[in-house]
Amino acid sequence: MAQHQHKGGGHGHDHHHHDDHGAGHHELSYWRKYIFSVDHKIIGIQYGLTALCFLFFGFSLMMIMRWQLAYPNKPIPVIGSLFPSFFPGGAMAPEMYNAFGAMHGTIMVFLGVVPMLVGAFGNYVMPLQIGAPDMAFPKLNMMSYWVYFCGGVTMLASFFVKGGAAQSGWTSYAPLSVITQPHQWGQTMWLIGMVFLITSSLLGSINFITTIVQLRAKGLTMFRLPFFVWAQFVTSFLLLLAFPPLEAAGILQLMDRVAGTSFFMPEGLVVSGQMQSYTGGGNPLLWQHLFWFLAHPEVYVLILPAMGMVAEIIASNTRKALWGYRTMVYSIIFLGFMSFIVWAHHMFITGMGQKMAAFFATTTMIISIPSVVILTAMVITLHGASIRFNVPMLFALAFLPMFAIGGLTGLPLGLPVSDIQLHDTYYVIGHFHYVVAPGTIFAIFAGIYFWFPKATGRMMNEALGKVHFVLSFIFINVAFMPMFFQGLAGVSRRLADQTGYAHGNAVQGLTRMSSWGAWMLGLSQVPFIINFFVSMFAGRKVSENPWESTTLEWSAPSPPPHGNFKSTPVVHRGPYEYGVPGIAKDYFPQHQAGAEA
Amino acid sequence: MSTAVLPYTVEPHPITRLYSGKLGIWLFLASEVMLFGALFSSYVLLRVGAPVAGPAAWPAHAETGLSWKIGGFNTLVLIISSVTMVMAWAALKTHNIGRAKAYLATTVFLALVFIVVKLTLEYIPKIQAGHTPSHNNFFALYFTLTGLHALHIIGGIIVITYFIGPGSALWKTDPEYFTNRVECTGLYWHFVDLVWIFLFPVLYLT
Amino acid sequence: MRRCSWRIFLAVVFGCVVLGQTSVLRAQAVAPKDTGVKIDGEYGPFLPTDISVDGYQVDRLINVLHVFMIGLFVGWGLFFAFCLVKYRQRPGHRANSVLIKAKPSKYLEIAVAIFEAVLLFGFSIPVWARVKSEFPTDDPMRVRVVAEQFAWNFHYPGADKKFGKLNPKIIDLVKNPLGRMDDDPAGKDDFVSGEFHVIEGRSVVVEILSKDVIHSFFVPVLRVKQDAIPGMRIPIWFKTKEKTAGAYEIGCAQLCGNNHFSMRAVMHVDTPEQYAAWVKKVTAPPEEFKED
Amino acid sequence: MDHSHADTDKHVRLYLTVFAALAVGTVVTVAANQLHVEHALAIGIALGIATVKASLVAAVFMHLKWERSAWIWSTLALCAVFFVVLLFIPVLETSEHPPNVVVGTWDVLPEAHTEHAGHHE
Ligand code: HEA
Ligand code: HEA
Ligand code: CUA
Ligand SMILES: [Cu+2]
Repeated sequence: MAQHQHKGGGHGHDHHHHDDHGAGHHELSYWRKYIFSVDHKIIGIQYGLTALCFLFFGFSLMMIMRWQLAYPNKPIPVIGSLFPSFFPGGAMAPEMYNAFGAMHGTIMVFLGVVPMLVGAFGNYVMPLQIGAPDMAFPKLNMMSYWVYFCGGVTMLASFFVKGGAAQSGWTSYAPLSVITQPHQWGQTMWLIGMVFLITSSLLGSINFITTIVQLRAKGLTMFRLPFFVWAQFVTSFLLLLAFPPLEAAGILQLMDRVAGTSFFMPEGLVVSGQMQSYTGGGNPLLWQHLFWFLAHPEVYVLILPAMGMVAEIIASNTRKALWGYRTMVYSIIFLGFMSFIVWAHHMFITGMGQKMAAFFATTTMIISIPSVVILTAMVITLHGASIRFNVPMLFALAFLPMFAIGGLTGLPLGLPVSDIQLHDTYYVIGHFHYVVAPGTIFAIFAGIYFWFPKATGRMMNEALGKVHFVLSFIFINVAFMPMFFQGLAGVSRRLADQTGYAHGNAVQGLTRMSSWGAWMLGLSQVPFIINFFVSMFAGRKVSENPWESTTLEWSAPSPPPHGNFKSTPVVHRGPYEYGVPGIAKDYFPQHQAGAEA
Repeated sequence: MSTAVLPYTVEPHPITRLYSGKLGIWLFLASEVMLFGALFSSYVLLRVGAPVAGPAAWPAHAETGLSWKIGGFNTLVLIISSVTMVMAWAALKTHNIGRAKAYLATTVFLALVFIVVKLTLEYIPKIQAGHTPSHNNFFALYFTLTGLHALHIIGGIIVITYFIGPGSALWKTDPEYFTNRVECTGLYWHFVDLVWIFLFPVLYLT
Repeated sequence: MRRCSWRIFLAVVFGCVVLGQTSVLRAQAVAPKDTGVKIDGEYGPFLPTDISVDGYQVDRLINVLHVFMIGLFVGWGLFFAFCLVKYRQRPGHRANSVLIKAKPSKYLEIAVAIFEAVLLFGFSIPVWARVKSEFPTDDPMRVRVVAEQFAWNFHYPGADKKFGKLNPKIIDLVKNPLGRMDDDPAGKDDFVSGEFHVIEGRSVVVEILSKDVIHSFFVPVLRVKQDAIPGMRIPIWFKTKEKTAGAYEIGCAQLCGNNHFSMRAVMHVDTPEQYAAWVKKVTAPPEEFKED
Repeated sequence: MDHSHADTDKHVRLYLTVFAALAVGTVVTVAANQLHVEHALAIGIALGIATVKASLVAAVFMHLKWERSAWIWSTLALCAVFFVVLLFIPVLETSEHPPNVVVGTWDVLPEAHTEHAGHHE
């Protein structure tokens, strides 16, 4: 659809009067329509495709790393000889391992999952679900995508600069991340990239909150919002208020690296026997506090929208209202709030006193309760349902036990005493991968299969989808389950080669199993990639509401035109009115007027 | 049918009583509070935790060589610029675009004075005297905090200049919308002033 | 077609399990590499040997928690599986739109909260208090551990039990890795080694330092882990059980640079005689500052 | 905000009053600083006046005095809470280490660097 954006500028408030929008406009150029578009749907798709590429890239890094873990210092088949400058002798040097590890974490979290959940699904689905014609600030929306894109390019470029990409983990703990200054540019690029990504997220979150507050359709009260919108709403507040401290920290670290300041550098740092020229007086733990002040809320940014998507899909495919919707909403708000006061549970081993440890352990235990409540509500929804096992539902269902494993294993980490043994071991890696990979990644797959027909007007192939699901489900567990045992055995994370340790050597078999799991998981994505691209052009055509769902996005055409709805929607009821007695169809869309009972 | 594609860009939402831009700018300011909050909290930590002696010690006030006169002058400049900013908005409210532009121009002028004073009387002499950011954490913080603040000022200058120049075309087609935009810019500008109100005593006086 | 694909899946699962199992078995036969010392203790996919007097408290908490977690997961999973089977969509079946009142879930949630509170206040907080502040008063050994990229230095105070002063400016990686000052009387009898020796059954207070970046002093068999933060000296303590003499591993648990993976050391738990012999050996003049 | 011209005139007068107050506040801050009172007290006075000044700016120039939107107030409240949480970082980090933790790695502090030594007047 055509549209004009001549009057905008400045602060990104967009405002334009359209006479008879819809027909009779000249077409925009290709560039304005698909590249620098301000339509939330195009931007959502841009985010989605970019994020999928990054997910794929981040995963590829890890598959290469898993070779080094399984067969330390053996030449990497094929890849090793393809990129001799990266892998001298075909094998992976420890600095390359560290660089890949840091970039895997960064890319997966900041360039893959968050842009996918918020940038893609949030952008595409949320305005549709609230019956809005677009985001509140369309130009700002476009800007946040392009700022994200710049951040991504900066991160990728850092692989090719002097000294290679950042090597201090995704956490970039100082002083390690600072003392590499003279011969490593990657860390500086990492910081600059982060500033881009943070800015992008901030712009996005402002837009999301404003849209949800201002642009809800008539009759759509806050407690008639689909759970997914609530999840996006809370997530946006987390991004809005937690990211700036990391931006501050990033600026301070940049100063330490570029201007030689000592924000994170204590006095008398001696590297390889050489006194460093930093004046000192700084505190390495300051970085950790500021980093985790963001990064803990960030992990909830990784999970809340995922929970929201799963909730949507479960409601639609159980043909039932979500059980305890209000409780879930209160829980997610509470979860968001609490996530700001648990950050130091990542720092129990830094030499923390009793009061502080007790405080953060307590808040950590408290924050696990709302998760339990939300998960329980979703499972109870299954009771008395009529469950359709289509592909999105399979992924959504698998999310529940997988997230439960990830969440439950967070508990031993949240108690300082058990964390003594488990901190920085593979147990932590296992814990969070269960929440982010079979958790969030599965939710993303579920979301893709679920909303694909809305975005393209075509269905993805069911059989290929099932193959994708079963294989992914098996191998993701093969990949991550061994990590808990490795962790209990005491194997530290970020080890380029664990076989030097007796305890590491004893569980090397598990490591190999995990690697094979990861590679097979990689193979299992082939049906998905084929399905995704082929269905885009050749999938079965569907009407606007193929899943017979109730929420507003399904009342718009598939794909929705510019402006989204044929007529401005008005909402008459709650989001999940399935199986209402006295109604012939087993669902009662939000926008349909009619008998209330 | 002549409908705005997006409602509430000009007229306030009947329930929230806000036009979208205003909520947006306040959300942005909330994130700015967290940004400067984190830096402020770093300041406290580094100051309280500084060694008692040696090169990394927190310098005594006299040693910093920061002049309260220059700082105080700049404080007044910023406060006045805040007044002119809000007067510009009030002028728009009384439909006097000429007066509004004059006030906006004064604001930009004052902002430029601030930057020029900062650069020529503070940054350059400090650096020439060897008080670079790497000298000690006081100067590191001084340059980081005031530098970031100065970047905000420069951003403000650009936006306000835009509204005096090309941006003011909007006044002819949709005066109320233009007024709203100036109000939002004003909110941002006052916030920048507000940050300085804290930076001044923290850096120049104690 | 459908049945066929399920068979393929099953075959894949089976194959995978076999693959996993065989590789597990094969790897356990491989001997530890290049430590030069045979490491004592048993290692496998669960918690390793525990040789410290208080380690059981950590293990107990981990074990209790896992039993709780597995119980919760299994119970929850059974209900989940039950629902999946019982309420699958089929002809003639329609969802029950009357919301069930699930009181049990509320009780379950409250039970979880109570259990977590018990773990927290009953197990974690008291043990943490003991570990962090009840330093031993039974004449513990005192050792200072100084981490650097990528080695551990163990600084012993010698007979006077006083550590000499350290000065970063006179550090010499070969002759004086810690910058010990010659003119400090307290430091006259100090010695530094790359090996960690403690006496079995005796408590030890370890002060942890770092010269450059953050490392983490990790002794799996002691259930001890403490970050070494530059700019801070952090003391911890432990006590080995009787009859645990042997050689154990020390690792670095915090990413500290390229050779983080190889930043290992050996902890020798000695009998008093062995210890005395070792001290004599390291303090013999020519060997004094030799490392590794 | 929607208000009439008369309202706007009233506002303008208020703006000028506030400006006077801010100017006075600045002068008082500087003057108090010249008194050489005890350090902690001086910081307290300066921050106290700054808070008053900032509140004036927020209330009048930023129109919070007239703001009735619950959304803005809740955003600000949330922001205020987390701002306070942020300020806990230095509190925790400076007061909450277990006993016996010593700050500083070395016994002998490094002296001034040669590269900076000349600049200490
Ligand atoms: C999406 C991401 C995500 C999520 C949701 C969580 C959730 C939780 N995390 Fe996790 N965590 C990470 C991502 C995440 N984490 C990451 C990335 C790291 C490592 C960072 C790094 O160091 O690199 C980490 C590290 C980490 C640590 C630090 C470990 C260490 O370094 O030593 C801790 C410690 O407390 C912790 C705790 C928790 C807790 C208590 C939860 C809780 O919120 C979990 C609550 C959930 C449940 C308790 C499950 C629900 C239960 C059921 C469904 C079954 C019960 C059923 C009934 C009762 C009916 N996490
Ligand atoms: C969101 C976060 C996220 C995600 C999803 C993942 C996913 C995976 N991670 Fe990652 N990981 C981290 C975040 C994440 N990780 C972080 C933060 C660290 C710590 C880094 C550090 O130490 O600093 C880490 C560290 C880490 C380690 C430890 C390294 C070490 O400590 O030395 C390992 C080891 O196996 C690992 C493995 C994997 C694997 C096998 C996956 C797999 O699950 C990947 C699965 C991915 C997919 C299934 C995506 C598939 C996508 C496609 C196929 C796209 C298709 C494309 C189109 C259609 C265009 N990760
Ligand atoms: Cu030292 Cu890792
Ligand atoms: Cu956390």
